[in-house]
Amino acid sequence: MISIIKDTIDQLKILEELKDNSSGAVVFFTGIVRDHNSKEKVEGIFYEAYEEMVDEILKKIENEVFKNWNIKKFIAIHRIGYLKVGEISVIVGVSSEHRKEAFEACSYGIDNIKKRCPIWKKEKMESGDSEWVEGVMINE
Amino acid sequence: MISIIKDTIDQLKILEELKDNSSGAVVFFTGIVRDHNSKEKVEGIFYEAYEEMVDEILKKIENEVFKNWNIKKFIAIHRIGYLKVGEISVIVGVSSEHRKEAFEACSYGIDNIKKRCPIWKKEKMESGDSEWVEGVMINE
Amino acid sequence: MNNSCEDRTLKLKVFGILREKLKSNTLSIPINNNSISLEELKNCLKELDPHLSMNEINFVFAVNKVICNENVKVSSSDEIALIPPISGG
Amino acid sequence: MNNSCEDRTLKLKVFGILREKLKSNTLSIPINNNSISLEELKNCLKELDPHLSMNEINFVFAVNKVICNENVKVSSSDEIALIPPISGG
Repeated sequence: MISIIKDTIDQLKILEELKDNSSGAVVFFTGIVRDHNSKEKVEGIFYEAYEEMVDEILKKIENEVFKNWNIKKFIAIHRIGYLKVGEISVIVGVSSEHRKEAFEACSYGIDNIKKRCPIWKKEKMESGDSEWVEGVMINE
Repeated sequence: MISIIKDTIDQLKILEELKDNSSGAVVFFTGIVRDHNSKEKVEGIFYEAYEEMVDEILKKIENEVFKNWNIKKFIAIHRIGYLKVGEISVIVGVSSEHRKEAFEACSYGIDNIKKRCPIWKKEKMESGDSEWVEGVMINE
Repeated sequence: MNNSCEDRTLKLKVFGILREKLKSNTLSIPINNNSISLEELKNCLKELDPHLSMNEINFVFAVNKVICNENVKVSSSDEIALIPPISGG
Repeated sequence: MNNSCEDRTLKLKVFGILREKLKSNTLSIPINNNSISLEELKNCLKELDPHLSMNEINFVFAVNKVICNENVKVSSSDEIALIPPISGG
């Protein structure tokens, strides 16, 4: 299951969907809006995506993950829109028979979302300023 | 937060406790009773622990994790008693500013619980047989 | 090159800081051939500057949702997007 | 050594497959000195076999919740446990 969504990410529902009686391990990553960046206090982040392209790339990442690791389920969800501090922006969850695969696939998933998905963020500071986060050139 | 418990592990409560507005990443591992081992179908697992010693070792692991990684919160909980297929036997959760630390600390946590905590399990098979799982010599 | 920016029209999707500077999420670039290379397209965009701030902000092209190098040729039937540095997660 | 297993008593905690074979979670071992080494204790346990199955099942000692090698000496005030191979998680 992969997608871009606009609503709150329901962690428990995702944990439920990751469940699989043949799996002994679930690894679950959540990215959360932090209350600060390297310089200032942050109030929230606005996320914007090239949604159709993100869908394509998430599909590719999903295929790679199933090809490279013996896992049972893979979920990757990125939220867009305005998120306040403490809200979840991205989730990657993996279930597998053994934990090594789940850790590796989960870590690969989030690394590649960050490197390859056309998503941008603009931080809203407590000072009232807002600024696009200096990103990295897409590496797809 | 570290402990041995006898009741169902409440994932959502733990995710809530891992939340920290200065953290941008949460990594969460759950170990789940699988429906099979290498030979047979499994119905459930009975877990037994030398509880006081597990407490001591979990404390050590917690200290090591905070010493070795810049993380905000660390939770490790192991359940004991009889668990059916699909139930969670162990949870390790970490929150940190950046994801690398959270992945590493979480993985270290579960690896060390498995290597160092005096916990034993006996599988109950669908066939009616039950057997102590061949373990590894404790490496504390 | 100067008069290559006429006639047919490429519709470009723009995102993030570029979208904000352009105050629009699309950009229409007229061309006078059936197709032009992304390199030529980039030059067209630069000519439209300073309005576009294209010289300040780094970006690459995605054509039909795939990142392409600037030798690739595009026509009005392609889905073209300008991808500034990304920062998801 | 044969008559070293008398008098004072060490109480051992046992777990897992050992607990099951012994049908008890503690084991009392009388000793006739104030303290004995874990190596000596192991020999006492072996003498109590076959009842204990100590020769079949691998284990190490934890003394006061710390795994110890067999040179360590223990007395009745120590918390001693037999730790068969572990399988948590």
